[in-house]
Amino acid sequence: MQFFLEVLIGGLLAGMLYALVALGFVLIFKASGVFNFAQGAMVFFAALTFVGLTERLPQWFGFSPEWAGLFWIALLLTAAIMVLLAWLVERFMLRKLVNQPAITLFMATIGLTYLIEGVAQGMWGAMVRGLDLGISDEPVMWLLERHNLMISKFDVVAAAVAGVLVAVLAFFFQYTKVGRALRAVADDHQAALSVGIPLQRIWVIVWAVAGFVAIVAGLVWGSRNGVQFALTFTALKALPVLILGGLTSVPGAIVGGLIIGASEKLAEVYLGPYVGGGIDSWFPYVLALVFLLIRPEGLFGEKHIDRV
Amino acid sequence: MIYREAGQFKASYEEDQQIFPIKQDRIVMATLVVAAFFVVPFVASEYWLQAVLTPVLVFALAALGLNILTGYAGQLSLGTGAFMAVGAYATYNFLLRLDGLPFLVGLALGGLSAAAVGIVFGLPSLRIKGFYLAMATLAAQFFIIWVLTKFPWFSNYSSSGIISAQRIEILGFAFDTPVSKYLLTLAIVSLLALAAKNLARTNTGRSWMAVRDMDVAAEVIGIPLMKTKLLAFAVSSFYCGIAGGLYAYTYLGTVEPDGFGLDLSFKILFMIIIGGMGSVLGAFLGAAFILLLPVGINVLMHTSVGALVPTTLASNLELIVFGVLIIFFLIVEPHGLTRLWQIGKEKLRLWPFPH
Amino acid sequence: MARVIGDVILDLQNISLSFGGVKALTNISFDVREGEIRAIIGPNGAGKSSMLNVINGVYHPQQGRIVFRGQERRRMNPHEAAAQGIARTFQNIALFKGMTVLDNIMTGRNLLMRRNFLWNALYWGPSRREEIAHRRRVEEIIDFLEIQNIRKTPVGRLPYGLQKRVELARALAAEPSLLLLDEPMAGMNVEEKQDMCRFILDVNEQLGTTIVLIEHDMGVVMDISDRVVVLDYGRKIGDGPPEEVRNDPVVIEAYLGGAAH
Amino acid sequence: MNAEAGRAAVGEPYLVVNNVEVIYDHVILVLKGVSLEVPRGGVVALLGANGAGKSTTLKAISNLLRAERGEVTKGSVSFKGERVDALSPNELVRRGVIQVMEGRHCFEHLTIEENLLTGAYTRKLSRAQLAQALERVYHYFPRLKERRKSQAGYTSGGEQQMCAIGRALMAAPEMILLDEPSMGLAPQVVEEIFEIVHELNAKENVSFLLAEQNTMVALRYANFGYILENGRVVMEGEARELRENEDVKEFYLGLSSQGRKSFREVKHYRRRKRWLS
Amino acid sequence: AEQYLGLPSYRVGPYAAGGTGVFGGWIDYMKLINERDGGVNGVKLVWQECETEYNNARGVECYERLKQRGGQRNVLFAPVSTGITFGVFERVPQDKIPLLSIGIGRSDTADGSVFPWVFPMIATYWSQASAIVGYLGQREGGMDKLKGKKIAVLYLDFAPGKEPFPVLDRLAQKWGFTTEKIAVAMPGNEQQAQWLQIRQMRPDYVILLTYGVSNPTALKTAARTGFPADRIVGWWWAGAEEDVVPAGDAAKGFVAGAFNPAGTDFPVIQDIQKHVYAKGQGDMQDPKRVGSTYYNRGVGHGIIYVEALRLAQEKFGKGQPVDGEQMRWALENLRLDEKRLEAIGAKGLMPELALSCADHEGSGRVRFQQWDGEKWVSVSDWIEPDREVVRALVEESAAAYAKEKGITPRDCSKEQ
Ligand SMILES: Nc1ncnc2c1ncn2[C@@H]1O[C@H](COP(=O)(O)OP(=O)(O)OP(=O)(O)O)[C@@H](O)[C@H]1O
Ligand SMILES: Nc1ncnc2c1ncn2[C@@H]1O[C@H](COP(=O)(O)OP(=O)(O)OP(=O)(O)O)[C@@H](O)[C@H]1O
Ligand SMILES: [Mg+2]
Ligand SMILES: [Mg+2]
Repeated sequence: MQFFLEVLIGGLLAGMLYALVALGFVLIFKASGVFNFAQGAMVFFAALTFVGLTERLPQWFGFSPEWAGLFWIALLLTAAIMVLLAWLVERFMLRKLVNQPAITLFMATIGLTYLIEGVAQGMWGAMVRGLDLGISDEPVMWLLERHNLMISKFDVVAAAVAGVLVAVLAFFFQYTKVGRALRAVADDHQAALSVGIPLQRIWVIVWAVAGFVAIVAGLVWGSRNGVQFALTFTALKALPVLILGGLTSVPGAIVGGLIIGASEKLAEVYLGPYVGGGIDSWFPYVLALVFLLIRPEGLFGEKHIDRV
Repeated sequence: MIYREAGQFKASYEEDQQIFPIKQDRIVMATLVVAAFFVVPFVASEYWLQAVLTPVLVFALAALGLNILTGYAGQLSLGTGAFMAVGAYATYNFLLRLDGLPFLVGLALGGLSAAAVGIVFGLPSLRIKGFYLAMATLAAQFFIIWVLTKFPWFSNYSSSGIISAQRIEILGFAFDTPVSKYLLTLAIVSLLALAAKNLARTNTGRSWMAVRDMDVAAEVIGIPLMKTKLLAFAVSSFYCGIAGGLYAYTYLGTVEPDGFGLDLSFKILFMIIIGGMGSVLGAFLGAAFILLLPVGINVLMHTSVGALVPTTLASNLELIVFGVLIIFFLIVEPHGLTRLWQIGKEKLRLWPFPH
Repeated sequence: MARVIGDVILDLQNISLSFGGVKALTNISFDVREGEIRAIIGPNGAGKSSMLNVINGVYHPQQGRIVFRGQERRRMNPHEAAAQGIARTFQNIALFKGMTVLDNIMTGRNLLMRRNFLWNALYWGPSRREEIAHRRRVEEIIDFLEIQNIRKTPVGRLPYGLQKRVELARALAAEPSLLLLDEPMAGMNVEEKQDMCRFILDVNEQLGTTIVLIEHDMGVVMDISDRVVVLDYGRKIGDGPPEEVRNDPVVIEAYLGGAAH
Repeated sequence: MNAEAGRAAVGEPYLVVNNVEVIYDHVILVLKGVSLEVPRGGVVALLGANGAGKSTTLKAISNLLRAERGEVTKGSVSFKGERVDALSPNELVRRGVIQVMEGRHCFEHLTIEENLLTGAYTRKLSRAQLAQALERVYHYFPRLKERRKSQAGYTSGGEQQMCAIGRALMAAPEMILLDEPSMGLAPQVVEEIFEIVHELNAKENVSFLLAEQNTMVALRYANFGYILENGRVVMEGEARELRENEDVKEFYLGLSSQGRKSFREVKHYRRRKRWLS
Repeated sequence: AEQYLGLPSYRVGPYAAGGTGVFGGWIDYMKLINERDGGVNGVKLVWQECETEYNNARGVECYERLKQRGGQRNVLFAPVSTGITFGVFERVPQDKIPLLSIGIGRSDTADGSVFPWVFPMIATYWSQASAIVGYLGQREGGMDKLKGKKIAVLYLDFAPGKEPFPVLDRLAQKWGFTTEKIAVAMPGNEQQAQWLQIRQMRPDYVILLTYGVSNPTALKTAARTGFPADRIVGWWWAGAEEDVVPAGDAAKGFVAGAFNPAGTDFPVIQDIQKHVYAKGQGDMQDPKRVGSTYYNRGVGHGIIYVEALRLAQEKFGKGQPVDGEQMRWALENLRLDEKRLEAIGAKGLMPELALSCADHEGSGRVRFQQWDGEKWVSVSDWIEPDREVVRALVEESAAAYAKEKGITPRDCSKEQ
């Protein structure tokens, strides 16, 4: 029972981390109907830029790498770079692809993925780096002692951050003017233009917000597994979360994350041994598929409107 | 003035229903085919045959398969790699386990196995649409690769899941030189491309496209959705399966399940988007583009540009240039190279008088 | 040619349909006779389109019976309905955007084509013959509707009015016995409406096709329909020959306003 | 209806379209040099058969063409004396020009009310003002009020049309480009819409450019009209004159010398006569 | 004269850290030879790179492209990727290009009588697995102490990850320990479930057969679930700085195999610093990585390549470029003893090598090093694999392959 709980809670917490990445996808999809394949690359780019800056800034400006302000300066600069990226993406890609079929935009974001990956590694090198956020990655002591439960402190903190982010964004989408405009854009680019929604500014905003989410995800995942190319793979973990929760739902990302995280771990532990293990490569997808059969637009996704 | 259709009248619907109703197109196509069969084998180097032309053909076939499903029938799929894997491994096992089975029969059986698997994974498409369906096909992608890795029976108990293709022999003739493998591939791919074109221009293809464009309306005019979608999955997977077989037998020789991973599926998806969705020609153009572009950039980077910048940077520049070119082409023409080609022709038709 | 109005071929009895809280149709009954042009009119959101959707099975009513050619059913699949000879056009054009006009119309003949995909892959013998025979029929429709010059144009590029005409062509290609038209003349000018009326009348007179027509242009409705049903807020408020309906105060109040004359 | 007043203000350029040429997809030439003018406070009708290029003209003005891979290759558009052809559509809306697109284009996943609210995107309104603006639209279209909480995708065709028009009104524009406003609307509502046009025009001096197939009504409310054929303006004039023109009468109004013909009686559909081509 | 070599490198993508390190080291060594010695007996070394992205199909294209450059033919193909090795190993005999797969590829290709053109040098996956068990035996104070021990094997679920299994199974039988294999799905960036299972299992040791990101993830997750790092022993694809640095403190005490240790103390590395980097011609984007595990592995590749060239020139004509067949002969007859290694300045950088017709591995020795939080510290001498078990397996498997493909093995006794 204690083992089961451990797996379950560990899974739920990991699920929150998946949700963090999924969130980036949701934002952009909801706001422009673009399935942003580059989200994984953005996570990688953000994390790499951040660590790259913490390495170089002291060298460039000759202050101690121990200085506490370094973290914040690097974070700020990274955020600025993500805004710049968003601006560039809008200026040179999205703007020219207004009103194109979803699949074309999807493909363009794949091109973008290559671009970002090349730029990231070209700028900062292929070296794998560690990242220490100063949150210890150890079991929470009293849980271990009292209940013999191993729950990582780091995961708890990260999950809390993800939760807050989601709450804020969900509110933003549902209740603000810009949020409404974003949803309008996702429905019909041309009509959005016609009522005077400044598509271009809106896109910069969402991509920038998605960039911030990527920074958070990048820092969390980077300090878990190291800052390296494999961060782009976190996107693979986010996909089933995304479809299970619904492509357009911010809270869906969280619920999807929790379900996928927990059931993936439980399946690996209780089912894996019978079939040779390693099933977490496909289990989340199959699970999501089963959910989709019942609800074709995910748990909280917007229903596809199909009227004649 | 070269590209004019004026003066070409069609006396019957039969003529109008030809694959290439315009004479110039027919001539170009015929020249291409003849050249591919009778000129290329004599002039192309081994490198071109083995490392460029054969894979382009194989990938074009896979892209054609995906194009049937995604381009024509509108069902977005990311499981192409897995269906190719089914084709490759099934062909291998049929040839291995049924003694004396002719190669082509083995290949066809491989394709049929892929078709069967395709139908199973196509079932969800009756309910699930768009990107959601794409994600669902990812389940197929990961599951199939996992099965092939996990159960050693499929790779005849080789220690790591790799299989190495048997020698190809058809009617006593061994296909073991690059030229013969190229010709074999070319023959199979041409036939299947012709069949695809035929499907596309007849009732079958129209039903697919109708379902793609608006499935409610399609149903209302009497197109059975289930049958049409599943047929698309089956035919598409068949093509991918055959492509997988050729990938293993005429191109690589040895393959492992991981080689059929998500990367491959994506690559093939790029091909049809860049080449042009819902177009047979597009599959070929896309395959050539996606395979040759990185090679071209690579050569460039490691020769001329490579002399100027550090090698690691050159490799990264390669990625950057590739990404930029993809975006560039999409902006120039979101409907792919085929459309670009058509617009070119239309301009040519008007030339030299713009309107 | 003298038109013959025959027996009831479609009988709708006590149809009720609602979506969540919205009652789109409430207890509606009417019938359609063989060979007639039956119009449905009513204010926006009255439930006219929903009525057509019920008839050909896109919507399944919660209550009521549909009797078509003597067969009774609660619900139908759109596909079954098509197989029984019901074809239709849509209010929001539902053409296949990626296909040419010709291909769009050819899809209408899907139910009449027999060759399977293996034959088609060969495009040889029976498949080729079939394809060409059907092409011939479709060309007749194209001639009839005067859309020869846009045959090979992708429908997405056509102006609205022509798209409506192509949609009619596609429905006609199925050689239906019952044709449902949802605002076929929206977005046309008078001249084009005249053409469209002519087409509809010809189909009706020469092929004997029964037509159910939704239209907001009272001129058209009054001139060409045999009987008119009036819906309002999902209820039937009138039913009868055009002149009768036109002078019905309830109808004038709910729908026609000043435009009755 | 004071057509004369509309004409009188011509001295001051308001919306001027000058010799505009439009090409779609790099090859399809659709507008072959269209020029027209809308005076301040004018109601101008744009008439023409299917495919004549009415919608294209409107989209060329509102800069929505680019989203359809169309391009203005020649000519200019200016509004209040300033060139506006390079402006983004939202900038144009800010300056007071808004288009109601053909085919409704509601945001289907948004509710009717949310759709209307997006129309006010460019305006900085307080909560109360916003509510007031909404109320005005609901006053014009009571049907919308009933359906305010429904997702637009699930409303009927006519309701969507009202929503699209209402949405544009929310922007409080100075100039509205209306593309087939009457399409799919019940006769009563059509009358109402044109009454709204008239009212806005008279009370708030809003100008209109109407592409409308319902020529009868359009010419009744407009003060000036252009007739477009095959991408060219083939005729222009005071609405009154156009109404009296024999050709217009026959082809656009369906009136012959004997008055209105029954649709049943028009037999010859092969008698298209054109001014040009 | 020039000696051309085709280099199928991977400098982008998930394994770029490894690719830039290995190929950087290799290229730097060749630059060193050119700069310091003026080439090999006056023959300048030239090379052409081709980016494989660690992708099989692209690797095969590179193979074909690199085969020839102008009139020069490639003499050695070393993709440093198991997948690409699989992709080309049936092509090399026809093209007469030796395939070098140091520490990767198919283990049974060590049987040179069946695979004359393939050289899985220094140590195959099988030798390595055996060495790991040997190391554990040493730690326990004797192989017989392994009896009754429980060992968890955490492997990345891809082809190489499973390659060591047959050897582990046989050794388990031989020494009486038990293994429990636990798969991690690619790419292995989430391993909570696996480590909770391990915690539940309470094994004595964990053998880590993971690669890339799954290494730091494993170590981190181990720490998080309270499994001590010093009882985790990794293979050499878990033994680079890149594998432990991201794990931070969690990696302290972790032991991993190596056929080439890290460090800048070796004279050859210092020569590279002096002759190449001092002149600003180094290949590494980040010169700090010179002397890292991957880098030294690349230098090792370079040494083997250059030494084989020397040997070939000695036999077939000094001062001339060699061809693939000559290269093959040289590789097969390569001997690198302590003395020679010392002369090169690479003593301790790699084990002694002695290849033969039958043995294309030439060594099989592996040593173990421990991460102290800053650097790798050697904790064992070179450990010999269990020849009895490994060699038997190699011959069995090679024979099966020969039978399937209808190959008649060379008779090595005649070639001596
Ligand atoms: N996106 C497009 N791509 C290519 N051609 C187009 C496109 N949109 C319109 N056209 C062409 O431009 C011409 C004018 O179309 P437009 O929609 O402006 O006509 P319209 O006068 O508004 O007609 P309707 O009354 O039917 O709405 C038509 O011939 C049409 O085929
Ligand atoms: N699928 C649906 N879901 C929810 N409500 C619906 C649906 N279909 C129709 N309705 C509602 O039912 C009512 C009737 O709609 P319908 O489309 O039948 O109207 P209509 O008579 O065709 O109107 P119009 O003349 O404007 O086209 C409308 O209020 C509409 O919002
Ligand atoms: Mg309707
Ligand atoms: Mg129009």
